Formats: sequence, C-alpha cells, structure tokens
Amino acid sequence: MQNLELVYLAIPLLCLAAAVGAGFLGSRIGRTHSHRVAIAGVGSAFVLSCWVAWDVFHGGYFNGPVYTWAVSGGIQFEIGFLIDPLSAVMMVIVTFVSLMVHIYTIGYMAEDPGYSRFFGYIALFTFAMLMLVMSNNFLQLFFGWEGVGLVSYLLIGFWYERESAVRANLKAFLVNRVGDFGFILGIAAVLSLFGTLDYAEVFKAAPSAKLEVFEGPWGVEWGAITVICLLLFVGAMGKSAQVPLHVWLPDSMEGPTPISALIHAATMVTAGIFLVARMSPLYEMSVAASSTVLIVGALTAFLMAFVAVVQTDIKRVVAYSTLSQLGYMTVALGVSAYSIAIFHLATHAFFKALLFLAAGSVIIAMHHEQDMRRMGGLRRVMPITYMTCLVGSLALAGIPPFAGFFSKDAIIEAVHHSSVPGAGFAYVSVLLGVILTAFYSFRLVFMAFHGPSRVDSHTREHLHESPWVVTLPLVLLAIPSVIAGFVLVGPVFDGSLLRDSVSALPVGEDGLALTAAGMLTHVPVSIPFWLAVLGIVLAWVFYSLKPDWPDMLAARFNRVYRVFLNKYGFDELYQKVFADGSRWLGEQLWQWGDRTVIDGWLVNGSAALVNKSSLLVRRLQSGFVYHYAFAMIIGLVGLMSWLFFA
Amino acid sequence: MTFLQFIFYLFAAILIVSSLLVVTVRNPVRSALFLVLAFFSAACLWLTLEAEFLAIALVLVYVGAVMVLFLFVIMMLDIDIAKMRAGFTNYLPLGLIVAVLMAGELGLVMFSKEFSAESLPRPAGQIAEYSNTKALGSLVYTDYVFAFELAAVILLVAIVAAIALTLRRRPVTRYQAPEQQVKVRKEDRVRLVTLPTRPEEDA
Amino acid sequence: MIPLSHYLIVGALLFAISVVGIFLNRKNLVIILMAIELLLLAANMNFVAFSHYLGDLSGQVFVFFILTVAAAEAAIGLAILIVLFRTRRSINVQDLDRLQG
Amino acid sequence: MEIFDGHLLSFLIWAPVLVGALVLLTGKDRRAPAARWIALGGSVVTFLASACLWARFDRGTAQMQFVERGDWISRFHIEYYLGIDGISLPLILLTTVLTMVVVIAGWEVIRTRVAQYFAAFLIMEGLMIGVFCALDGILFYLFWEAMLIPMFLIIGVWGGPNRVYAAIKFFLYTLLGSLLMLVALLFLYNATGGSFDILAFHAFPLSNSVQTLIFLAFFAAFAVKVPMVPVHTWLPDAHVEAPTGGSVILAAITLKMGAYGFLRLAMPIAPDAAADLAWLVVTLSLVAVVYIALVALVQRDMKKLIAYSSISHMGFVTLGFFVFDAQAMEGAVVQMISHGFVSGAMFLCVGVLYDRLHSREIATYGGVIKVMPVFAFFMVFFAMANAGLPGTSGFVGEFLVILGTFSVSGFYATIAALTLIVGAAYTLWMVKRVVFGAIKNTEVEALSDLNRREFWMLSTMAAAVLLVGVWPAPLLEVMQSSVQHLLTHLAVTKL
Amino acid sequence: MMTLANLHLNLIAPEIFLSGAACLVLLIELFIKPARACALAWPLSLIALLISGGLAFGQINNPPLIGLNGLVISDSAAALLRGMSCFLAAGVLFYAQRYSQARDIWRVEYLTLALFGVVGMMTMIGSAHLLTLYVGVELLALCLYGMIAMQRDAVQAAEAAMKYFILGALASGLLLYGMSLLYGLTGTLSLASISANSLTTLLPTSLPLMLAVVMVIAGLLFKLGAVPFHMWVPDVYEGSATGTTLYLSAVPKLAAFAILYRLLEQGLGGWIEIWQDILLLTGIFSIALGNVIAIAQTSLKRMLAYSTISHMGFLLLGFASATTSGYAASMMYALIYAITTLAVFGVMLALSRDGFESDQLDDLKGLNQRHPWLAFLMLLAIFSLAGIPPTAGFFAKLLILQAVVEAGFLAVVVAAVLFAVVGAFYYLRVIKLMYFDAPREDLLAASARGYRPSVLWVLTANAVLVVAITPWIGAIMDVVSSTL
Repeated sequence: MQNLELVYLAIPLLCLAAAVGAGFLGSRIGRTHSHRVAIAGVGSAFVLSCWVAWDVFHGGYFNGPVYTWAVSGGIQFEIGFLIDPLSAVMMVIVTFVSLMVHIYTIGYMAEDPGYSRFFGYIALFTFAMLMLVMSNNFLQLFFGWEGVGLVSYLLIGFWYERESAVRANLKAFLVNRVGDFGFILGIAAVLSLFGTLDYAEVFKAAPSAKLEVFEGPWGVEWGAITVICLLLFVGAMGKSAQVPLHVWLPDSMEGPTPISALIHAATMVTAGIFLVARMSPLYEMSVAASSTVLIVGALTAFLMAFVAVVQTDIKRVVAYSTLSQLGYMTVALGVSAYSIAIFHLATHAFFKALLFLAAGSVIIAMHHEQDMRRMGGLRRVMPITYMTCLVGSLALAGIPPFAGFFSKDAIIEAVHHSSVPGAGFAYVSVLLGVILTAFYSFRLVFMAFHGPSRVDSHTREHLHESPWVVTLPLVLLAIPSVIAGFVLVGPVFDGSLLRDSVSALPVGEDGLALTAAGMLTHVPVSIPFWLAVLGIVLAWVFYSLKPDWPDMLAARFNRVYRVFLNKYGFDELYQKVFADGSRWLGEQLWQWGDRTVIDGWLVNGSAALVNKSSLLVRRLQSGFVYHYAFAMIIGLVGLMSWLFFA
Repeated sequence: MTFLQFIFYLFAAILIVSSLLVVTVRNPVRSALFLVLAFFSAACLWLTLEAEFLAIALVLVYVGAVMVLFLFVIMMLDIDIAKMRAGFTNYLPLGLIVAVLMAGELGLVMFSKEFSAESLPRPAGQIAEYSNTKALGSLVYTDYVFAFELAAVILLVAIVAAIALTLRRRPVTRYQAPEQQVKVRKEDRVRLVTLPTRPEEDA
Repeated sequence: MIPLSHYLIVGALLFAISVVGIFLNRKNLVIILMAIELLLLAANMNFVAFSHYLGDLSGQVFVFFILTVAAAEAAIGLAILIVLFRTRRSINVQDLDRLQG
Repeated sequence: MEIFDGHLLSFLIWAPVLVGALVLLTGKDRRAPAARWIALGGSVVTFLASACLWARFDRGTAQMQFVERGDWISRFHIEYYLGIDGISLPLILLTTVLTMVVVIAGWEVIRTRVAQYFAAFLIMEGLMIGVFCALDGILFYLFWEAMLIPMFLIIGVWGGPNRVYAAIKFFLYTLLGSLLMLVALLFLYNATGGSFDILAFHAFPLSNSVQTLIFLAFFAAFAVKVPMVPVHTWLPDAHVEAPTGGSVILAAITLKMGAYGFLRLAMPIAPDAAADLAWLVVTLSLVAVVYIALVALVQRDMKKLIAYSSISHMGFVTLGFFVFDAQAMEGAVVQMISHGFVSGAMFLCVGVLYDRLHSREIATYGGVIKVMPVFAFFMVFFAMANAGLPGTSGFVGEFLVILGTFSVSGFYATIAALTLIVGAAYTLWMVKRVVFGAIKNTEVEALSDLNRREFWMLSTMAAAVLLVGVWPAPLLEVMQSSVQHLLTHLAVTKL
Repeated sequence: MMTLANLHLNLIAPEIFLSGAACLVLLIELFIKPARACALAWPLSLIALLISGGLAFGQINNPPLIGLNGLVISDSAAALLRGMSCFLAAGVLFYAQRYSQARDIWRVEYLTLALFGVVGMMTMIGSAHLLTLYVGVELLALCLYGMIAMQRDAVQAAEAAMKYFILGALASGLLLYGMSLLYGLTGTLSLASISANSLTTLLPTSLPLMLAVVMVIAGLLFKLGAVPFHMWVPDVYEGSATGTTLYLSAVPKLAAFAILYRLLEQGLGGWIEIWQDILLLTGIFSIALGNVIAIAQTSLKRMLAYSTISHMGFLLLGFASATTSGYAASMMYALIYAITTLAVFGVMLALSRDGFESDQLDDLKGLNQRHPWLAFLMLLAIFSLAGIPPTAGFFAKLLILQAVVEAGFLAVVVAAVLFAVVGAFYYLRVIKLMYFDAPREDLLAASARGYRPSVLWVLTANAVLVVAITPWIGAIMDVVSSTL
C-alpha cells in the first residue's frame, strides 16, 4: 500500500483552509469566491476521501501520530489519525454530504448577508468532523467533538438577530456540554485505567482490565469498564440527542436548513453513534452499559416518533424523525450490532440530508414559511423536490428496496435476536417506531405536496421549483438514498465493510438473510415491512382521504395529544429545574453567601467593628488632663499589680 | 522616744497633713501657704538626716523663690475663687481605690527587707568638722560638673522660655531697645552744639 | 532611732497625696502645679534618706539638681499658665478640653 | 553570555521599574505621547528579554536557572537571590506579554494622569516578575507586597465609581493574608537557623504541627490572592472598579502569584501539612468551581461575571495542585497561563465596549455583532476559550486537571467537570445577551468596530490562546522537570 | 585627681558646640532688630546643628568611653544617634521656617530652645548616669514646653503646652521616684554600677526593684508615648504649631530609644525578666490602641499622633526581645520612623500657607491634582509609615518582627501584624484622599506655593530616601547594629 499520510493530513486541512479562506477573508474576496474556495476545499477533500476509502477497502490501514500535542505526567497526548474502514466510511459520508450541502447553500443562502461566513462555518464544521472521525485517540476525538459542537452552536445562532435562534444555540451548546461532562470524565477514566488515550492501546489492554474497579465515594466499587462506557455514552447521548438530552435538537432547527441537513441530521448527531461503535471493544465487555444504551435508544426511538406525528413545522417533523432514527441506531449499538448501526447511520445520512434539503427547498419556495398546514399541492410546482422528497420518505419509512429498508430491517432483526437485558422492550419499541415513522413521513408528503393548496395567494404567485444548485444536491443525494442499502448490505453483513474496526457480533447467524437479495425475498413475511405499509396507509387515510380526522382525534384524545405536542414537557422541566433553578440558586448564593455573610458580616462587619471600637475608645481621650493623669496612674498601678501578684 | 524621733514624727505629721491640705483646700493662696509649711517640715526632716545644705536650700529656693512666684502668679491672675468649685466627688471612690492600692503596694515595698533596719542601719554621725555644704560643693564642682553646667543650661532655658512666653510688647508701652542701646554712639546721644558766643550788648 | 522605712513611708505618702492631688483636682491648675512640687519632694525625701543611710552623698547631689530643675519647671509652668490664662481667661482644669478625641 | 545570563533576571525586574520611573518623570499630561511611547518601548524591551529567557532556558533540569545571588541584608541573611525554574518561566513570559498588551490597551483610553498610569503598570510589571524570580523569602515578600501599591493606585485613581471601597478592600484583604505569610517566613528563618533561602526552607525538616501552622499562614496569604472561597470577595469589587488594564493585570497575573506561592512556598515547605490539609484546599477549590460558577450565572455586570469566572477557574488551579498528580499539576500551571490570557482578553473585550458606551451592564448591550462583527468574533472566541473549548488554551488546563484528578478521585473529578456545564452557561449566556440578539438601542447601533490598536491587542491574545490550545507541548515541556521535581519532593515526608 | 584630660571633654564636644551656638543665637537679638534677627539666627542654627551633627558622627568609630567622671558615655550608638538627632533637628528647622514665620513663633528664643532641646537629647543619648539622664530629659522637656507655648495667641497651643507640662511633670516625678528607689537599692547612680548589682545581690523577684523598674519604665514610656502613658501625644501633636509638632514627633524618638537602651539594657540589663513583659504588653497595647483610634480621626496631625503611638509600640516590641538584633531593630525603627515622619510633616508644612494649616485630612483631598509631586512624596512617606514594601518602613517593621520571633513571642507578632492591617486602613485613607478624591474648590483655586524651591529639593531627597535606601538597607543595618 502506498503511503497516504499526506493525503490523510490534506483532507481535514483542506477543509480548514477553506474555512479560513471563506470565513476570514470572505469580506475581502467576495461571495462568489467564498463559495468557490469552500467548495473547492471540501470537494477535494471528498475526492481524497474516496481515494482513501478505496485504499482502505483494499486493505489500507493507518494508525499514527501527526504531532505530539503535549506530554504530561509521562503520558503522550497526540494528534493522530486512525484510518480504518469505519473512519473511511465516515469520511466519505461526511465529505459527500458536506459537499452536497455546500452546493445547495449557494442557492439556499443566496440572499443572505452572512453568505461567506456561512461557508466558513460549514467548511470549518467539515474539518472538525473529519478530525473527529479520523482520530486515533480520545483527545483528538474530543477536539473534533467540541469543534463540531462549536460550529453547531454558531450555525444554530447563524441568524443571531432572532432571539429564538440565539436561545436555541445556547441551549444546544449547554445540553451538549452535559454530554461532554460525561465524556470528559470517561476520557479521564480511560486514562486512569489504561494510562493511555490511544484507541489501539486501550483496546489491546481492555480484556485484561475487565475486572478492574473504580472506588467511588463511600467505598462503593464500580466496574471500571462499565463506568467508562456509561460516561462515554453520556457524551454520545448529548451529541446524538438521546433522551433525555435530546431537547436541543428540535430547537436547532432555528439554524439555516442546510446545516440542519448536514449537522443535525447527517453527520454531527451521528458522532455519538460513531463513538460507541468506535468503542465497541469496550462496550462488548459490559452488559450493563450495552443494556443502558439499548434502553435509551429504544426510548428515544419511539418517544420521539410520537412527537414527530403531531408537529406541523416541516423541519421539526424531520428533526423529530432524526431523533427517532438516532434512537434506532443506538438500539443497534445496544444489541452489539455496531456495523448495522453504522450502516443505518450511512443510509440515514443520505436520506435524511435529502429530506432536510427537500424541506429546505420547499421553504425557499414558500418564502420561509415552514408550517405544513399552509402548504399542500406543491407536487405540481416542485416536481423534482417532490420526487426526491418522496424517495427520501420511502427510504425513511423502510420500504424496499430503498436504503432505509435494509438498515432498519437489520436493526429490528438484530434486536429480535438479542439477549441483552431490555431487548424485549426495545423490540416492541422499534416495531412501534416503524409504523410511526412511515406515518409521519408520509404525513409530511401528503400535507406538503398533495391535496389542495393551502398556500396564501401572495406566496402562490411566486411558487416555483428551486434553482439547479438546490435540486442538484437533492438528486445526487436521492441516488444513494435509493441504492446505498442495496449496495452496502452485503459488505456490512459479511463484515467486509467495517472489518475489524468494530467489534461486531455476527448477526443473522440464526436465519437472518445475509444478502440484499435474501432480505428482499424475505420482505413478504417481514413484520416491519407490513407495519411500514400500514403506517403509510394510515397517513394516506388521515391526510389525504379524511383530512378532518386528525383534528377530530386530537380533540378526542386531547390530553395525549397535548403530551406529544409538549414533547413530554422536557423543555419546561429543564427550564424550570436547571435553568431557573440554578439561576435562583446562584442568586441566593450571591446575595446571601457573598454579599450578606462574607462581605456583609465578615468583611464589612469586621471593618465596622474596628470603626465602632475606634469611636468608643477615642472617647477615653476625653481631653481632660486629670483623666490623662488618672490613666497614667492606673497604668502604673496595673503594671505594678501585675508584676507583684502575677 | 528620743528627741530625734519626736522631731521626726512631729514634722512628718505636719508634712503629711499640710500636703493633704495643699491639694484639698479651695483657696489657692492657702494651698500655697500650706505648701510652704510642707516644704518647711520637709526641710526639718532633712535636718534629721544630716542634709543641712539641702534643708537650707529647700527653704531658700522654695519658700523664698518658688512659692513667692506661685503667690505672685495667683495674685496676678486674679482668679475668681468663688467660681472654682471643688469637683472631688465624682471620681473619688475610684480615685481612692487606686490611691489605696498604690499606697498598699508602696507600703509593701517600704517594709520589704531590702529597706529594713538590718540591711541598712543608720550610720554613725559625722565628725564635728564635717561640713555637708563643703562636701556637696566639692562633689558638685568636680564629679558632677557636667550636670552642674547642664543645670545652668536648664535655668537659662527656663529664663528664656519664661520671658519669651510672658513678655508682651504692647504697642502703647515704651520699651528699651537693647540692641540700639548697645550700638549707640556718642553722636546719637550727645549733640554738640556750637553756640555762638553772645555779644556783649550791654557794654 | 528612726529606721529608713519611716522616711520612705513619708515619701510614699507624699507621693500618693500628690498623685491623688493631680488627678482628683478639677478646679485649679495652680494646685496641680503645687502637687507636682510635692511629687518631686517625695522623690527628694527618698533620695535624701537613702543618701544618709547609704552614707553616700551622690543622692544629695541628685536632690540638689532636682531642686534646680524643679525651680526651672515651676518658672516655665507658671509662664505657660499665664499664657493660658491670657488666651482663655481661665485656669480651670475643666476648661482645658479644646483638644480631645 | 555569562554576564548576560547572569543578570537577565535583574534586568527583567529593574528595567521596567526604571522605565516606569522615567515615565513618571514625563509628568504632565501634555507630554502624554512621550509617556506612552516610553512605556511601550520599555514593555517591548522587557518582553524581548523574557523571550531570551525562554530561548536560553534549559528544559532538561529542575534546578534553578539564571541564578543571581548576593548579600543584601547580611545581618539577617537576607539575600538578593533570584532564579527561575520551569514553573516561573511561563509566568514571567505571561507577565511581559500582558504588560505590553495592557500598555496598548491604555493607549488613548487613559486621558488623565497618563504618565502615572503607565508608570504604575511598568513598575508593577517589574515587581511581579520579581515575585516569580525571588528565591529569598523576604525578597519574595517584598515584591509581593510592593505590587499592592501600584495596583491600589490603579484601581483607586482610574477606577469606577465605587473604586475607593474596592481599592481599600483589595489592599487590606491582601495585606492581612500576606502579613501572616511574613510571620511564617520569620518563623522559618529562626527555625532553619538563620536563612531566608526558599530552597533551604524546602529542604528543612519540620514537625507536623509546625508544618500545619506554617502551611496555614501561607495559605492565608495565597488563598486570598488566588482567591479561594470564602476570601474571594475582594476580587469582584476590584475587577469591576479597576480600569481595563488593571482588571487585566489583576486577573491575568496577580491571581497567579497566589497560585505560584502555593507551588513555591506553601507546598514544598510544608509537604506533609499540604497533604494533610489537601482535603480542605480541594474542598474549597471545588466549592469555588461550583458555588462561584452559580454566582457568576446571575451577574448583571460583565466584569463581575468575568471576575467570578476567574475565581472559578482559579479553583481549578488549586485543585490541580492539591491532588498531587503530575498531570493535574501541570494542567494547573497551564491553566494559570491560559487563564492569564483568556481572562485578560475577556476584560479587554469588556474594556472595548466600556470605552464606547461607558457601561458594563449586560443589559445595556445586545446585538453588538451586527455593528461590531470583528469584535464579536473575538468576544465569542474568548468566551469559548473561557468555557474551555478544545483548541483553545482554556481546554488544556481543565482537561489535564480533570484527567489528573480522576486518577486520584473520580468524585473530585466529577464535581470539577461540572464547570464544563456551568462555565459554558455563564460565559455563553453573557455572550448571548451582549453579542447576539437584536440591536438593543440606538447607542449600540452607533457603535464602531475595533480600531487597529484594539484589533492588534486582541489578536495578540487570541494568537496566544490558540497557540497554547493547539500545541501546548512546548509549554508543558518547559515545566515538566520542575513539576516532576516538585512532586518528588512533595512525596517525601519531612517529618 | 581630676584633670581636664581625664574628663574627656571631647566626648561632649557636640553638646558644648551646640550650647555655645544656642547662646550666640540668643544674643543675636541684641544686635539686630527682632523682626530681622531670625534671618541670621536661622541659618546660624542650621549650620550649628549640622556642624555639631558632624562632630557627633566623627566619634562613630571610637571605642566606648565613659567620661566626665562617669556621667557621660560615648559609644558608636551615641555618636550615631546624636548625629542623627542634630540632622533631624536641622531638617525640622529647615522645613518649619516659612510656616512658623507666618505664625509669629519664629523668634530667636524659639530657635534657642530648639537648639537647647537638641543638647538635652544629646545628653540623654550619652548618659551613663541617672543624673545625666534626668537632667537631659528635663532639659529637653522644658525646651519642648517652651516651644509649644511659644505660639502664644493660639488657645490650643497653650492648652497643649499645659497638658504636656502637667503630664510630663507627673512622668518625671515617677521617673525620679523610681530612680530614688534604684539608688536606694543599689547605692549608686551610675548605670554601670547599677548593672553590676544584678550579678550579686539583687534578685529580680525583689519587690522594691520591681517597683523601681516599673516607675522608671513609666517615665520612659511617657517619653515614647506608649500606652498607657500616651494620652498627651494626640493633644500635644494637634495643639502645637505644625513645625513644633514635627520637632517633637521626629527628633526626640531617637533620644527616647537611647534612654531606653541606656537604662534598661545597660543599667537594668540583668533584670530582663522584670521589664521584658512590661514592654511586650505596653508595646502590643500601643500598637492596638494607636491603630484603632487613628481610624476615627479627622485631623491629620492627630491621626499621625496615634500612628506614632503604634509605631512606638513596634519599637518597644523590638526592644522587648532583649537581644542585640532586637535593640538594633528598634534603633533602625526609630531612625526610619524619624526620617519618614520628617517627610510627612515636611509635605504638610510645604502645603500650609498663611491662615491655612493643612493639618486636616480633608485638606489633602485631590493633592495629586494640585501638587502631584508633593502628593507622590507624601505617598512614599505614608506607605513607609504603613510598612508596605519596598519602603524603609517595611524593613523597620520586618526587623522588629524578626527580632520578636527570634525571641520566641510568636503570638505577639501575630497580634502585631493583625493590628498593622487595621493601621494600614487609615494610611490608605490618606492616599485615597490625595489620589482618588477631587480637590476642594477653594484649595484648587489657591495654588500659591507655601514653600521655597530649596525646600522642595530637600523634601524630595528626604522622601525618596525612604524608598531609595532599600538596596542598601543591609549595609545600613550593619552599621546600626555594629554601634550597639
């Protein structure tokens, strides 16, 4: 194999250069040059990634440092790359989706004053994400992890003048920080257990550390690996928006749609999935951790699907669907089907990006109207958008032979066959999720594209299909949304895709078809398939056939409906308990602790005491000479008595 | 009781009583006079200690000079005695406690063995030719000459200070101007007038 | 014979009286000045007594200087008194309270 | 070269002081330009000298380097004894860089008593460097205390409306603590049989109770300076009232003096007591991290918020010291440096706003990014650094400290790591309200973006923050042997 | 046999010279009109002080010698302290001239008294005998009474003089009574012989001895102005004209230290047990009381008076450690205190004008805007008083504390430093007034100078010295401690 180190280095750095070029110099070089620079950088990164992937699938492997970040306490902290199938897959996905989004942005953001800044951000994001997936150690992983978080923060708040946007980005950052809190502790735990942060060394040492424990407070002992896995998973939960740290993702839709597609659907939010897959050798050693992952994933998968059903904002529907799908991936991780999780990650990246971009296309057409109740019948004016969106929805719903079918079916099968505690619950959840997924995806399609137009007259006059820079990425993303599953399912199942980069349980030993063809033939007897069909039919009934039923149902089951509409009240709870609570506590501590007790009593109090005693003592200095003489005599007698009798 | 003892106790008693009166009577003139009495008694006590020169000096310096000065000032200031109320009472209890405590401690000291008759017996009397004045004089002018000079300086300072403080140059009063007097030349004082001799007219 | 301690007692009594006189007197500065003279007399009494019993004349020499100083002190004290009286028209001890605190 | 090396530290200390005196002599405000340029020249020269120091520093040894030693008060064996190791070197560099920045920061902002202003900063620079170089107890104390005078004046003369209270509080708080340190030094002098040599103190065996007392005395001095809860309340006041430059120096360097004191004096002199009382310091540090962070959350004044955040960050430093772990300690030192740059830069940012609108209230601002995009970039950047974002210097220290602490106690590390959340919360919440959002009022609308001076001043800081964040290896390399040596020393009981 | 040679008159050459000069000054008025006499008397006094200071310094390396029949001792410490007293007095007279002239106290008599006062101090410094000591004390005291009362029209001055006189007489009565007991116990008045008694008969548990020591110390503490014999200090400082205040606050401290040293170390050195605790106690009380009451003051002079009390407390602490380094530290303290005080009052005097005393704290408001340079000098001096490095005042305190720690009184040191923090507060308030506050309108308007340019130069040298000696403080300390 040829030495590709420079190529590896070039991939992220090209993106970084693009980011600097577009971001810092954007105002100098102008809009056109900004996007040219960015696209050139990311495009070449994509090409190089493909090269690297090609190389990897022909046996290429690299694990080595780029430079030593620091040496502390005898431990080398390095920045380095681990190029194996997992990272190669991620690199391709990231750069591809990113490239698509770059192109799309030219059209989507055409009018925006922050045009070149936007390109700077997404190129920077691509850089950070690449650093994340290419990392060969926890430190750099964390770098990338936080880097994407930062860009996410910046992009959610891209329209900084909107109060809701800056609220959302703060929320996103803080919730992610909760995850990072676990993550960094996990890293610390790894370091203290293994003495290294390098993946390869950690994994090598892991089996022998199986019985290690951490001493907790009050003498409780915790299985070290379990602790590490759980802590790292907290990080993953934050980034991959798993319940209960999911609250930021829907709000992140305040950002421009391209980044919703790139960051909050295709790439960044899957970092958690990637992380757990990366750590699979560790998770394999802790059933408790796997079980936790499984249950969290299952909860996310079906809880969020319910919420998606009642949303009316087109982007929010897709956002909640993303949450739900991330839940699926997590479920797959929980049952040790890491490669399937990555498989779903890949297919999801394509079709969810597609859906977001399609939604974006609609939004442009609607002049930034996002409420589906004011849409309808767009299919006629926006055929390309409609078609691609339909493809995406089919893929999402898991209709064969679209990409989603293969990956999702594989997950359900894996859960079905798993014996991890909680698998039963998870199985029911994912099956329920299938119906809901199909239902809300097609609810979107029917509400937006079918039926009578509910668009207001002014907008209707300007309705038209989006320009080619918008539709081209749609089409380009639609292609993998159709074929990715079919193409990849074989390599995934026979392990040739990810090889040993994940510690995979060979799924489907007991009867699961191992090829695309096998799965397709299996379709008629597949429960998920029929559930999906059921979902679509229901959607058709409710939103095309009997459009007044949904409201009726909502009125009938108002309480349940409200629960879904309020997203189970997580936001309110967090706002009350954490945001308001900590501010209340801070206020109390400040007013009481700092101002009253420390400053008031101790500091100013002692000063006042000295002052008071000063005023008191100075009255001894009465001005009368006989007092003075008396003081002298008393002093004399006092000293004498002290000497005589002491 | 020997004569000496009688003398001692008599004058000691007078001394104590008169000095108590010095600080208690209202009229400062009487105070001054009691002070004179006190000094006089003290001088007598000193005589029993064979300190003749000092006894004389005490009477001369104090009774003759200092007390006269006191009386002079009292008279000069013309203080309205009626306005001077005794304010003894306020602090008397506390003052007495302190005084008693101090006296007690002093007594403790005075009766201690260091000052007992055994450790310091009364020396034999001096020989007849002994002159206390002469002995003192020779000491003061030899061993203590430096202190003596300093005492002179102190007196000079006292004079300078007392004069500088009290001497007022009232514009209406005519003063001598010593510096002018010193510098005076005979030309300033005596004008020689050449008078023309009167012509004999009635000749 | 008169023991030394008797002289010392007289001195101590004088000392006590004068001290009490200084701080119990509220009316007249002149009397305070006189009390000071008594104070010096107390010390003198001690010196003379010790001088005699020690058979050492230096005590008497000391008294000689104390007398000198006391005279000088009295002169200056009275001069200050006069200055004070001129500015304040009073030699009441209780009026001496401009400076305090 | 011998002569050069032999007097480099003296040069670093006295050159700024003398230049400061020179500046003072320019006197009246009409000669202000001269004062400015002389001050800038002085600070640049000092910086270059410190760069020499960095270049010529031998990283392989924990021995004191560039040692200067001579009798001073021979009767009490007080020596003029200077030397640096890997812990003091970065702090010296921090001082020189920041003084330069502060001189630039005050360039046209300070209009009254210009010469006095710049002189105060230069003199302070020399004294602060002195603190980091001194190896004689009294010399250390001398610089330590002398530093109070210019700072007191800076707060009091050029400060805000409540400056008098703040300045006096600052002074007395510090004085109280440091006088106890003086007593401890004197005690040590007598115990060791007549020496103020700090290194001799290190080696001198002491009984447990004596160590405890000495440690507590030092603790009083350093805890106030760092500051640690509950003796921190001078800091918000001082920071808020001080002029921008004063806040920068206070936050960036004087706080580090306290932390440095722990490393140079308190811990190595009383290692057993330090170990025995580590629980106390760690607890206070953790309280600082959480309690203070919560307090910072509700501040309405930008400077106060940053001040509280400083306390919280310094809690990390003391935490790192007192878990007795190489990573944690190195992390803590890096945190000191990083915090120097980051908090300094934050104060500069607030200063930039203050110079324009004369308000530090968060509520006054909003939507600043619209009119001051470049400023907003820096503000967000430094805020992120303050929140410990990887790639910035703020991360390195926190990360290493958490790593090191975890290996000692997961519980401590967990509480410490809470700063990730709360730290981000208060910093970004402020940024949100100041930088983002709709333009609040017409005054904000009229704001002008950074001028060239401000741009370069913030760029310098940003470059430093980024450099340390992306490649902290050189910094860590410098301190490595010294920290290792210190830890080895601490591990050996003195009893 | 007494001869001039074994009198060693050269030991008192400075005294003799200065006394002669004082008489000469006094006589000037005979030849020149009173109004213009001072124009000649003043420089003459200064020159006389400088020469006599020089004469004193000339003896600095001489071996200790007792002369004048055992009345006077001349050792290096005496030489140093006498010299410094002369120079300080010269400084005082130099600063006070303009001020005093404006207040009609600048008379030949005043100068004479000032010179004789210095003679008194030198006598105290060189005393080897209780008699010399007493006479010196009285000479100084009488001169001071006279100088204070010299401002005849001022009610406060007369009151201050009267109070000082009464209390001073009381104190010297105590001193005398103590001396008489000492004489009775030891049979001698010579300090050296008294000291010899400690080796033989007299035990420190003897009650008369205790009484004697307490009485004597009470007299000395009064001179220093230490608690509880401090009550005169604030009133006298405030009541006197500023020039006189300066004289009596700066100069006699050296002599006070000297008699403390002569009497306690050289005379009663064998009975440390008795006086050590007394000094520690009064020292710490002085520090506490002085610092606490000073906070409440509004008059600068009064505040400085209380600050003086606390400084004397420090001096006593150093002395109480009863070691050579302790004595040396105390002496350093006295010297540095005197120089610093000179600077503080110098600035005050420079600021005052006809009818404006500049002795209230508020008068300093905004000084940095009116007279930046004077404000800076004042700042240096004030920080030195507060004992903040790098000023000399810090080293003074440092040496004291060091000595006390060495003597093992750690608790005392801790208490002392705590009160030093309290003390720092009022010093800071002075700085605050000068630097942080805006000047009063009326002061800003009247910017007429109250000083001559030459005063400014000397003042600058004086105040800068407070900081500038820092690098050489070790050498100075060596010189000082070598004299003891």
